[in-house]
Amino acid sequence: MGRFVMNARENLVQQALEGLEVSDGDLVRLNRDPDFVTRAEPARDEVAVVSGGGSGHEPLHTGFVGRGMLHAAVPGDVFASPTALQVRAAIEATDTGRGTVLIIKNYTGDVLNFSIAADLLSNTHTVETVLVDDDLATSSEEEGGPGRRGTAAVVVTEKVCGAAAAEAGASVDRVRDLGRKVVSRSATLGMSFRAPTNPLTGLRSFELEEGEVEFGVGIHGERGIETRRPSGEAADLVESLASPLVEALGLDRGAPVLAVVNGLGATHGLELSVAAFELRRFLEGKGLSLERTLVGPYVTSLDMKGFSITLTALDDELTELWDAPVHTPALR
Amino acid sequence: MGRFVMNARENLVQQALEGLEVSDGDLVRLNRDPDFVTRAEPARDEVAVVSGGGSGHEPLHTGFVGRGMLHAAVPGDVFASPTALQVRAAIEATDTGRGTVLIIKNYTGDVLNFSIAADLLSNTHTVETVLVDDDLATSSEEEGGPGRRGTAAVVVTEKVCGAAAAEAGASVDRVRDLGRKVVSRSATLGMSFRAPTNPLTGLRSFELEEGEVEFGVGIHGERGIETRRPSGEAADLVESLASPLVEALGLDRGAPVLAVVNGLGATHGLELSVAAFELRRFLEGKGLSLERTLVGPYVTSLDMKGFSITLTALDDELTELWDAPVHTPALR
Amino acid sequence: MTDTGDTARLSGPDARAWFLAFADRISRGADDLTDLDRRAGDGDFGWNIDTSLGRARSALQDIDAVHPAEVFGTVSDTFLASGGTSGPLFGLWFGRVAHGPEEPWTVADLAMAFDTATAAVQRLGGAQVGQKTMVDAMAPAVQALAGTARPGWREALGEAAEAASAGADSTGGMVARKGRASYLGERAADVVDPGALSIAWFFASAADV
Amino acid sequence: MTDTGDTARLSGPDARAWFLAFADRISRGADDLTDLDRRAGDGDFGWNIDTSLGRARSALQDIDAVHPAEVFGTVSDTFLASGGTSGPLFGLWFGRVAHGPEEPWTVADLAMAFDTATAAVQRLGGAQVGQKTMVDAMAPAVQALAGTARPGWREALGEAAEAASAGADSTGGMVARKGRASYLGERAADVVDPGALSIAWFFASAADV
Ligand SMILES: Nc1ncnc2c1ncn2[C@@H]1O[C@H](COP(=O)(O)OP(=O)(O)O)[C@@H](O)[C@H]1O
Ligand SMILES: Nc1ncnc2c1ncn2[C@@H]1O[C@H](COP(=O)(O)OP(=O)(O)O)[C@@H](O)[C@H]1O
Ligand SMILES: [Mg+2]
Ligand SMILES: [Mg+2]
Ligand SMILES: [Mg+2]
Ligand SMILES: [Mg+2]
Repeated sequence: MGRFVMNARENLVQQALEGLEVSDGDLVRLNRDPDFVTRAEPARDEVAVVSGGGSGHEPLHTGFVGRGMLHAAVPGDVFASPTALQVRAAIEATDTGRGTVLIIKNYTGDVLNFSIAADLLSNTHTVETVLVDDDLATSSEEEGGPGRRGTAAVVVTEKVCGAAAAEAGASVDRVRDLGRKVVSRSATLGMSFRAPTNPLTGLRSFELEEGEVEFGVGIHGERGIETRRPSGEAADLVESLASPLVEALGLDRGAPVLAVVNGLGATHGLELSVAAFELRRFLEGKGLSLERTLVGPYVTSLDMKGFSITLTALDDELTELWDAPVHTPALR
Repeated sequence: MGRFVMNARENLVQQALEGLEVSDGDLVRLNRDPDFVTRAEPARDEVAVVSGGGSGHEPLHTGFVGRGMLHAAVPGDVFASPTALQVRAAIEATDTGRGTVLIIKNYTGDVLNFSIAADLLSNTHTVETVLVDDDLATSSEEEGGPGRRGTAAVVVTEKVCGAAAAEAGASVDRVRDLGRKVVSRSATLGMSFRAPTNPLTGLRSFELEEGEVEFGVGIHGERGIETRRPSGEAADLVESLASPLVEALGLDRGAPVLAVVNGLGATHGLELSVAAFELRRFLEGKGLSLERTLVGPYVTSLDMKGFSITLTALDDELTELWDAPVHTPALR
Repeated sequence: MTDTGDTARLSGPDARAWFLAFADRISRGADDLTDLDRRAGDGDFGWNIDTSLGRARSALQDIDAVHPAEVFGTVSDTFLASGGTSGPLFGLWFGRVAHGPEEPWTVADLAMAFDTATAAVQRLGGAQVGQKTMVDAMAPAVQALAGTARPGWREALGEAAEAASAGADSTGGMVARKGRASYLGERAADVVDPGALSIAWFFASAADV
Repeated sequence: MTDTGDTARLSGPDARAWFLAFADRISRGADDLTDLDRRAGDGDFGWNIDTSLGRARSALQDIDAVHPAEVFGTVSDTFLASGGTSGPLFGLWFGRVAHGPEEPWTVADLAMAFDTATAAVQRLGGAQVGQKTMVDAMAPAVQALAGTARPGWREALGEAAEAASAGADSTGGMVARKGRASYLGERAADVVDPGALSIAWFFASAADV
């Protein structure tokens, strides 16, 4: 228990939210009961962009509230969806009359609670949704399955939607369509060297032998799709993640690409920089143009050691929105 | 070996530096052979502020190169000082004729190499030094000992000196004096739940039993001053770090304080936020005014799990410089 | 049985009394519901619904309850504030029912409100009749309300309760296609779905007003 | 022994030849130096200095060596580019010596250059004579150069070499107060300091020019 800086388990998220107000009170405000985070200076006349999901992935989503990105973030308990009541209240608090775009990572609980919140407001608010399902490891042909998980592409989606909303006169449909465009042009794969530790029990969610790596992990401490024994060379690790992404996105030579090299929690900055270096080398070898990068721990899974790579096929419109000004606790 | 994203050990730092250029090439430039990092857009007529030290503490120092902070950062190998040749070259590359302030964390190797670089340039360059020795755990009465270690207060020092240098007409003496002022008004204590893993061997630098915490750790994986069995409450952990700091700095009721709640590597954002929340509560209880905060992994020790707290006694001058604009990879 | 006046229109106080009776019924049956969920799910259903209705009970003290919409809205919120699968779905159901008129409700109002609400649950939960969920009790109740010839709300709800009860019973022979029970397939086929059973109890509780 | 002309002034080529001779001496003695450092430190001294001088040897091929300052500066850089304790201190020492005039050096120039250089090493390394470091060889050599009556650089350096050698010998009875050897205290008192010994070899190598 002493291995996590927290007081009683049931206060963890609430106290962390209050801590966010301590560190970033100039940018964000915490609403309590129901809990959600909004901008300290609300937008006056913009489509509201709202996201959220379980906690334990910080800085996602609360760290992305601010000018040029989210208008509100709705945190659930660790790895658990926020309630529909929280989501509904966040929509009500941020809708300026221009409508709301909900960005939802594809997990049953999130989809249920966010959709219910939107549905219950349908007679008074315009609410559109963007479902993020970028995790290639969970692709399956199965009809009616839960579909691919939502992982680090959600950061790109939030950035692009937030930038679009900040453009004068942007409609809720345009913001939604841009979000969906990002999703349709993005894919992610992750791997882990060490599972996260459950803050409640102090136990790891899975164990690996020396030299083993869990390939295709998500962000909730679940096992991936395969346990591998890679060479230990960063070049090989990066290629094993990036190569399926290039194929899945059908990227042709010369295609402009945005890459998110994302630390899953305990991965050091030195490591992520080496991964970024290798990713550029790999993409250049494929004749692809790495136009933009985001390197750091942005979508974490508690203290998991590992990283994910997200590729997004850019075009001029997306590049411009990616470059637009942003001012949030975690991205500026 | 597979537990660290890297290729051959001897390329780790070099490739990570190239990765920094991939992620932040708009802000920083890498000089090779000798290796150091400068701003992508050099300042024209400012006192140059240069720092550096062993790698493995990222984003320190390379992540703090940019407008309003460092003009150059000189990285050594993991936990090893850069060479005097690197430091000398970085000074020569960034001196605009207005002189240079070197910010040195107090470790024998760093002090030696930085001082030698400065000394060898003494007939052509004005070089002043600021020695950062904020770690309260290494206080000792011993004459002629190595003195206190330099830890997270170096970030505050770099920020304040960088801001001072950016002010029109600031002299090298003023920038140096402000750096020394920060140091004289700052103190730090850290604790660890899990030692860092050596990227070369895959081994931890020390082992703790369940429930044990290493109190008074530095940033090189060395043991602290005491192994404790604290309650596991964040409130107690924070108080055990912050209370000696308040005493050492002689902070009186109403004193304005800047706090750095620093993650040492694998500590999660949720945890750091809870620590920030508890720190505010503690300081308020002492009648102290927590005016500014910096919460995040800024001075890491590879993948160590733990955190440190730095307090700096503010005054109007320091507050203004802390608030001045800054644009670097890790602090904006 | 409390006489609350108008027999044709469901008033706010009627609706409140109905929910209080429902909350009592759930309190008595919570362990049985949990047991069903243990056999076909993760064993938290009784606790989930009992907690939400406990919070509803105190929230209902604090409101004027001038019309049913206010009552259903209040109850919806307590369900929406809970996790799990059934909580939000019940919250959606009651919340959609609360879109009914802001005055006492006729049987036609009731029929309309439960119809839209059930449609919303089906749309968002994705469950069809026959997939062993709460929908298997909701859908027959909606049909009963739509088809009833009785002008009094007590009687109409009585017919809905019968239909819902039969629907819940029918889940005792179904293989689940939605929710956690679907992971168990044939192995949990003989277990009655606790969500459906709760809906049957809900309609039956109107008789205690 | 190569005749390089002027016997009063040390030329650039003289200085280069001196360093090449020094590099040879270190190559032959590297294992002995490492052994001393193993007994009183961390056992890398011989390797450290041999590597730096190896790099110096090739760097010296690439320069014109028109005057000694250029030669000392080049050697200094190869030491400054290395880690450990002795590397940067040697780099500082040679680097400060390189501040001498940009023309052939008289004995007075030599005396002045080594004096400032040794002062810099003492200031930055913090070591006094008697603390079992390279300073114990540097300081007597500086004194010998300052006090010599010999106008030829070979002879003057010969006196410096003798003084440095005596200084190095004296470390064999000292308890270290600086550097890694200080952690061992009395236990390494009888070991000669490898840094001091190297300085003695440096001055002695002038005789091989
Ligand atoms: N997709 C669905 N649509 C409608 N009802 C559902 C669906 N999935 C589950 N349910 C209902 O939810 C009930 C289980 O609720 P609960 O125990 O709260 O959920 P959980 O499985 O998350 O613990 C089931 O008895 C069933 O009636
Ligand atoms: N403070 C000091 N001043 C001068 N010389 C020193 C000092 N500390 C150590 N030395 C010299 O450095 C030598 C050891 O060098 P080296 O083995 O490269 O260092 P390290 O101990 O870092 O491995 C010693 O033999 C001694 O002559
Ligand atoms: Mg359940
Ligand atoms: Mg459950
Ligand atoms: Mg040594
Ligand atoms: Mg050594």
